[in-house]
Amino acid sequence: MAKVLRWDVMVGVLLIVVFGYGSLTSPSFATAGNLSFALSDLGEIALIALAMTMLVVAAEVDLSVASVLGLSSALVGSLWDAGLAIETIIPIAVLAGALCGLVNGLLVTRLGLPSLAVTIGTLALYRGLAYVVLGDRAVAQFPPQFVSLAVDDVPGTPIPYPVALFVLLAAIVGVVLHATGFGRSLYAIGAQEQAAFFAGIRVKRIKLLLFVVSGTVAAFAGVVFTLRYGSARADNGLGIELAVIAAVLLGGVDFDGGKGTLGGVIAGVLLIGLLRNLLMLGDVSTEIQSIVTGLLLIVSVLTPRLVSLAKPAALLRATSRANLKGSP
Amino acid sequence: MTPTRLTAVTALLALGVAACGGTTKSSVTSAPAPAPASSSAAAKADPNAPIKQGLKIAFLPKQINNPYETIVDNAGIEAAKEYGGEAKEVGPSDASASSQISYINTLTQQGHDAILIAANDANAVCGPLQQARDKGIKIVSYDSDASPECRDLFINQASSEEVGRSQVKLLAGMIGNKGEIAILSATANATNQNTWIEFMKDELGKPEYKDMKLVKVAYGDDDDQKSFTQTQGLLQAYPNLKGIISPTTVGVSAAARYISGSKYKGKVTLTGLGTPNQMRQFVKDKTVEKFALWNPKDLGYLASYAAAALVSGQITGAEGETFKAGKLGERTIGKQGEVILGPPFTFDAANIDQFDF
Amino acid sequence: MTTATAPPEQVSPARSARNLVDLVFRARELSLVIALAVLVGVTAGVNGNFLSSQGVQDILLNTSILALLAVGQSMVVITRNLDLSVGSVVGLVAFVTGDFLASGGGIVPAVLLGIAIGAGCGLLNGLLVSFCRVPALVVTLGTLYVIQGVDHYIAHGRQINAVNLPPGLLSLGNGSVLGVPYLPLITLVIMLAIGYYLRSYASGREYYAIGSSPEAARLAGVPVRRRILTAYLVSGCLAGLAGVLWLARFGTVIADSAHGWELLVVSAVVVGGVAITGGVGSVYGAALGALLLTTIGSALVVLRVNSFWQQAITGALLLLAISVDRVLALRVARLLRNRSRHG
Amino acid sequence: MSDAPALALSNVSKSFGAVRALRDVSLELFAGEAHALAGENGAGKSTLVKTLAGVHRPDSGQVLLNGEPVVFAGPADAQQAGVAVIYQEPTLFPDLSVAENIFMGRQPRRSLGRIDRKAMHDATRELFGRLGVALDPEQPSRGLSIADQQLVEIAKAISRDARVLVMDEPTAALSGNEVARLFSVVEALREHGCAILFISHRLDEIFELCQRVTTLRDGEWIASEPVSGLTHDDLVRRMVGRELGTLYPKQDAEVGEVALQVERLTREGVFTDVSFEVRRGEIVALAGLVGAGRSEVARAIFGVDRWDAGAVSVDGVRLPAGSPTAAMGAGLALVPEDRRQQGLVMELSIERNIGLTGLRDLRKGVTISRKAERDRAKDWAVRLRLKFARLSDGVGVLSGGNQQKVVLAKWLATGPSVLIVDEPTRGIDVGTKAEVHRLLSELAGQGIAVLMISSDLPEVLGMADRVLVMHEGRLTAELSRAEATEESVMTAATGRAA
Repeated sequence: MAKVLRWDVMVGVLLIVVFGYGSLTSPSFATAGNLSFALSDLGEIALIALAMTMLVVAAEVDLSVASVLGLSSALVGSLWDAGLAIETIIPIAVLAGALCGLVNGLLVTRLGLPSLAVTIGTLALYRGLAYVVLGDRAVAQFPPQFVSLAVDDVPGTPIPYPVALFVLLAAIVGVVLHATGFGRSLYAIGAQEQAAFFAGIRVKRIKLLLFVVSGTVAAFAGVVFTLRYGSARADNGLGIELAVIAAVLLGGVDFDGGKGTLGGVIAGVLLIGLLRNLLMLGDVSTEIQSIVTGLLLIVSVLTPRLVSLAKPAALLRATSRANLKGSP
Repeated sequence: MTPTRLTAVTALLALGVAACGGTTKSSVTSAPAPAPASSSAAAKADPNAPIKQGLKIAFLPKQINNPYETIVDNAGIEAAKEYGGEAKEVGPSDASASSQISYINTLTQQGHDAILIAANDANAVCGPLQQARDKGIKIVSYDSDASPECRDLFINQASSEEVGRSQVKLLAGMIGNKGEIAILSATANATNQNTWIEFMKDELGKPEYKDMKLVKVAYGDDDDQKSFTQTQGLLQAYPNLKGIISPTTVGVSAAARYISGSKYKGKVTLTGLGTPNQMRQFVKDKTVEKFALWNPKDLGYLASYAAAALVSGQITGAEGETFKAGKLGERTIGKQGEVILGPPFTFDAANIDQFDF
Repeated sequence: MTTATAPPEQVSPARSARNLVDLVFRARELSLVIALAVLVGVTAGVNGNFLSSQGVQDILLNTSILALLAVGQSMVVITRNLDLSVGSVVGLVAFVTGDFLASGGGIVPAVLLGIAIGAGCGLLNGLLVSFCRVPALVVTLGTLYVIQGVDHYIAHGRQINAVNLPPGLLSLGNGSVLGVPYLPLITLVIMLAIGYYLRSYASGREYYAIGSSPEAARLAGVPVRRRILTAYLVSGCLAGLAGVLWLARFGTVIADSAHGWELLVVSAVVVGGVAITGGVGSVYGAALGALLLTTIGSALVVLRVNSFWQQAITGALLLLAISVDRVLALRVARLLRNRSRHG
Repeated sequence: MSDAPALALSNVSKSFGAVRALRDVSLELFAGEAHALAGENGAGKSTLVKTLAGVHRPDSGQVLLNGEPVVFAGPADAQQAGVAVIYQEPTLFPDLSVAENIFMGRQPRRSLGRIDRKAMHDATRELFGRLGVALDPEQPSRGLSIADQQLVEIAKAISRDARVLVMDEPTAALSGNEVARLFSVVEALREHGCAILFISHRLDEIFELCQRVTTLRDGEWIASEPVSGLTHDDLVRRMVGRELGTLYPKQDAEVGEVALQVERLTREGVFTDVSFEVRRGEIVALAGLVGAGRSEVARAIFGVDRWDAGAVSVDGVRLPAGSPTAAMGAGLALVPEDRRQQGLVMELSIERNIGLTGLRDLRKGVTISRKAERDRAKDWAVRLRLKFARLSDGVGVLSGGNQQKVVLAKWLATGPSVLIVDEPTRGIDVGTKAEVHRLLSELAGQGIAVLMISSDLPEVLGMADRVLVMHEGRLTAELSRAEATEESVMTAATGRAA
């Protein structure tokens, strides 16, 4: 595809358009307070999207992230209720997330199961475990100094701490993905797993690691989520895996793997978040927001395909790839 | 390899925090409670202040597709027209605290005079509500309360104690104070439900109910289909069940529907809180003899007026203050900023056709 | 192979290889039946009420809508695709037909309206997947959002009450003929028809061919796009019908009927032995999977197990099902390989 | 029978991206005639077959059916017109039964259009009887050996009662008996007025079965003529376009120590008890039929597959089973059989593909040094005379030969002591082929041990110092350069002697 037509660039442009439109039409949109709200609302989705980007680039997917987030939140709640110190609870919750990721990864790499099926299963399993751990209870009253870490802005800026953490992690993931050998391996695995394996890349080990990272990040996001809302519940983050995947795909990462940039994903996350914020400020109803999200998702996969289908030579490749996809 | 590092950074972060010493629940709760309700309460109430014109208020229900909430909110919006204000209803399509919070933030940004909220989670919504109050926005909770320290008023549909106790009395009267009973609730962390259930249990502790035994509290999550299957399960698991109390509009209608089509009809007594329109069919086909509810329209109406009174400075939310709520007349603020709509009303075959909501 | 020189001796290993494979795949559905029997046996042992006519009727009624959706979904999954939008189609149809009936519409037009809406949604999914070649997961996720949004937009906090619906419809949902409720009968008839079609008709076999090897199907002249489109259309129609039945069964509906059911349906299909990678499985298995999942749900309540376990068990079952399938497939492949080499 | 050919191509051209697969090719297939299509790997035979089958549509030129121009919109159209095709790689549905594979879309029907399974199984048995195959019609095709799969494909094509039967290397995996039976069936079909297009690398078969032969070279039509007037050498000259000698510039190199030692290597059901060694400076060829287990041995040595028993050492160091990373570390390199799936990441650029084997070496601190990556690619591109526009171009735009050079560059850049090449010249043009051969010869001269797997018999004979032959998973012969002839290799490969 020609450079000008790169989808991630288009998403970036779209983001600027939305931002510009918002600033002009809604007086409360481009205020520090509102943007700070909008950003921290995106916090967990953005964090998980970082790990998800690496997975999807490597042609895998993790649908269980929201459930891991819920499980982590439930663990935080029940352990806190049981009188453990929050400093002990957080590492336990994060470790549990890593374990969840490990289970996903082992099922995918050892048994060679499709990650889609595996993580649909663990999506139900982990959410179920979250309910088993905490039931329908809601645990609150977390220590204020920790809650403020999840809520307050970095002193002197309108940037909430979780957002600052995201920026830091995004920088790390950006370097990993785009400038290291590990990142190169991910693209090679995603585009042509066999060729990557034949080139001596430890495909299984890398995939396993990615799932562990995904689980860990999701659990960490669960801790942030719990503290930010000051409420630990088993149903926390229900369904946000869809928002994460929508953002990643909207950002131009190909669901078949091997393509996409982190910049695109960040633009995708922001676009979804700001658009939602703008629609809410404009009193556009929830129903329309849902329709807009769905359409964005469809358009984000449809447009690149249509562009490539317009070229006959690429058609052939797309066809054979589409057919290869999903073979066991 | 850097993702390993990423994991390490995360772990370090967590461990680093761990090194600072333990913060446990007991150390937090034993510490002095956070500052009580904010400064606005210190302001002086002026009962004679006129209601301000052009007030902007917003209703934030648990979720927008809950018909009960829609009735309440629409009545509130109507009420706002009466006193020359402008009201709207916004909200999430799922009953989760986190999506409600996005809306609180948005409403804060839009600069409303008051936000009326039916909280999905009393604690989770607290932080954002505080931030709204810091900007001078009045917070009125209705239907389901938020933590008292982060709202100005709570419009309670009925005294929780009265709801709880009256439900037990209603059922006991129909089953002759005898037999196994169960409760079909909404979600287990719905504040209002749990308060009622506590009072029900307390009431059942009285000697006259010694032959009644509460065997199970089931949760239908305010999901029609789940409530339906939970009812099935209850009746199978407890074959000697004599009565069910379902203090939620979704639960009671689902349970009634199951019982009306099953062999349990006429054997198991069902009561609870439901709207006449939902229950009319089951009262007529004798599945349900009696059930109770307040008028949801009055609830929205009262909440709307209370918000207007707060914003106009007629009241501050302190106990004992009074305000005029249009056609509902004068109301007094009770303990912890609660305003009670009134006792629940009992519907039966004789009176149900007089109501349409 | 030296087949030509000694045909008689060659037959037996080939036969036994087939028997082995047969056994494994039969065992798959058999194991579901056994699991179901054990579950029902234990539960009924603890509480006899579980097997009372009312108890059995309840389970059948509860299963029928899920099984109907699973039958449609398995057609899509057999072609190596996925339809996540079924849950929101049920929601949309249940509300719209409810609205239609409440405002005086007839039952037959309402059923047709429901199926037509479902068909429209299926057509949209099918066109996007088969002609635009976009990944099924993403597209149907997108249409899930869109259809749900449309549903909520139409409903907007309203509720359809049983009292406003024609009694004929409600008796369809709860009535029975000779003690067997209508709903499971409808599902059974549709399941048998689709199962028979997939097994006994040339075009039915092509769905399996596409899922087994899309490239080979194309070379064999199978109309791949048309079949995939049809699979989505059938799934959509059945989701539409399920929406009407939902209305008939529950009477009272708001916008979010069957919210989140897409994963339950996929679980039922996969637990029922339809390979998520396509080409393998039957609609009977899928319906059995739905029956098993529903029965587990009911049994947990009756056994007085904390119902929070239900979701975890569903997930664990799904993982177990795909893992066992995979391990068996690897074993069988290895055995066949050895036989063909040393045969 | 009319005079018009049953099926014909007239001035057909077809390109894929930058690669021109067919240029102005014409071909006429007459009823009752077996027509051979000869040409080297990459000459365009498979593209021609797919054009006849309706898979590809020609960019220019026409397909003629009974003299009338037709446009096949897809394979279904071609089948409708009576064209049956056996593709080079079997295209079966692994989950469906053998009988269903054969009759997909044309199952015998009962009343109401239902499939008559019994009739279908009987018909399958009857077909297998004609072919002398003993397979169970109800067995799923998953797990069939390559030969059995090929037999099912043949049964499928024959069952169509086609007017035109196209067979793209149907005999590559078959034993002598099976080939003989196939030929008698084909002969019968031909006598019934079927037109047959036959492709094989075994020239003997062409002379045995066919009446006319069309030769392609580099996608261009060279000649169509009766077989009777031709000799082997004539045909080879037409295919290759020059004297054979220059294609195989093998020079003698000094043979040194053992670099690769394979001892009693076994992978259950795939190959058994394979032992051999390759010395520095030596080119050892591993020959045999498709499916004999050659590539599988290479894959196991390199660690892509696990082995169940035996040992592999490189320069005296034993390798762990199943670790390509360890194999690379020990100095092994594998240029795999399937370039598009295994050799290259088609969506990545030339430089990234070449850099893929050296992600550790190219590090500067934590990140990859783009300069080092580019230098490595540039260096090898020049050394291998790669033809490219920019190193940042995707490898997809290169021709097959140049793609193969990228694969070679990627592996040579790791400085291997043992180089395994699997079908190194499959599907590349003659010029590049000679270059690859020269390169292999040079590498051996530099003391690298080369293990070459090839189905191209002249290549095996022209390049190898020693030839190992496999049959059904076992080594059946080890032949010195002097002993190796087309005859001796084929004998060992088909197990006729064994």
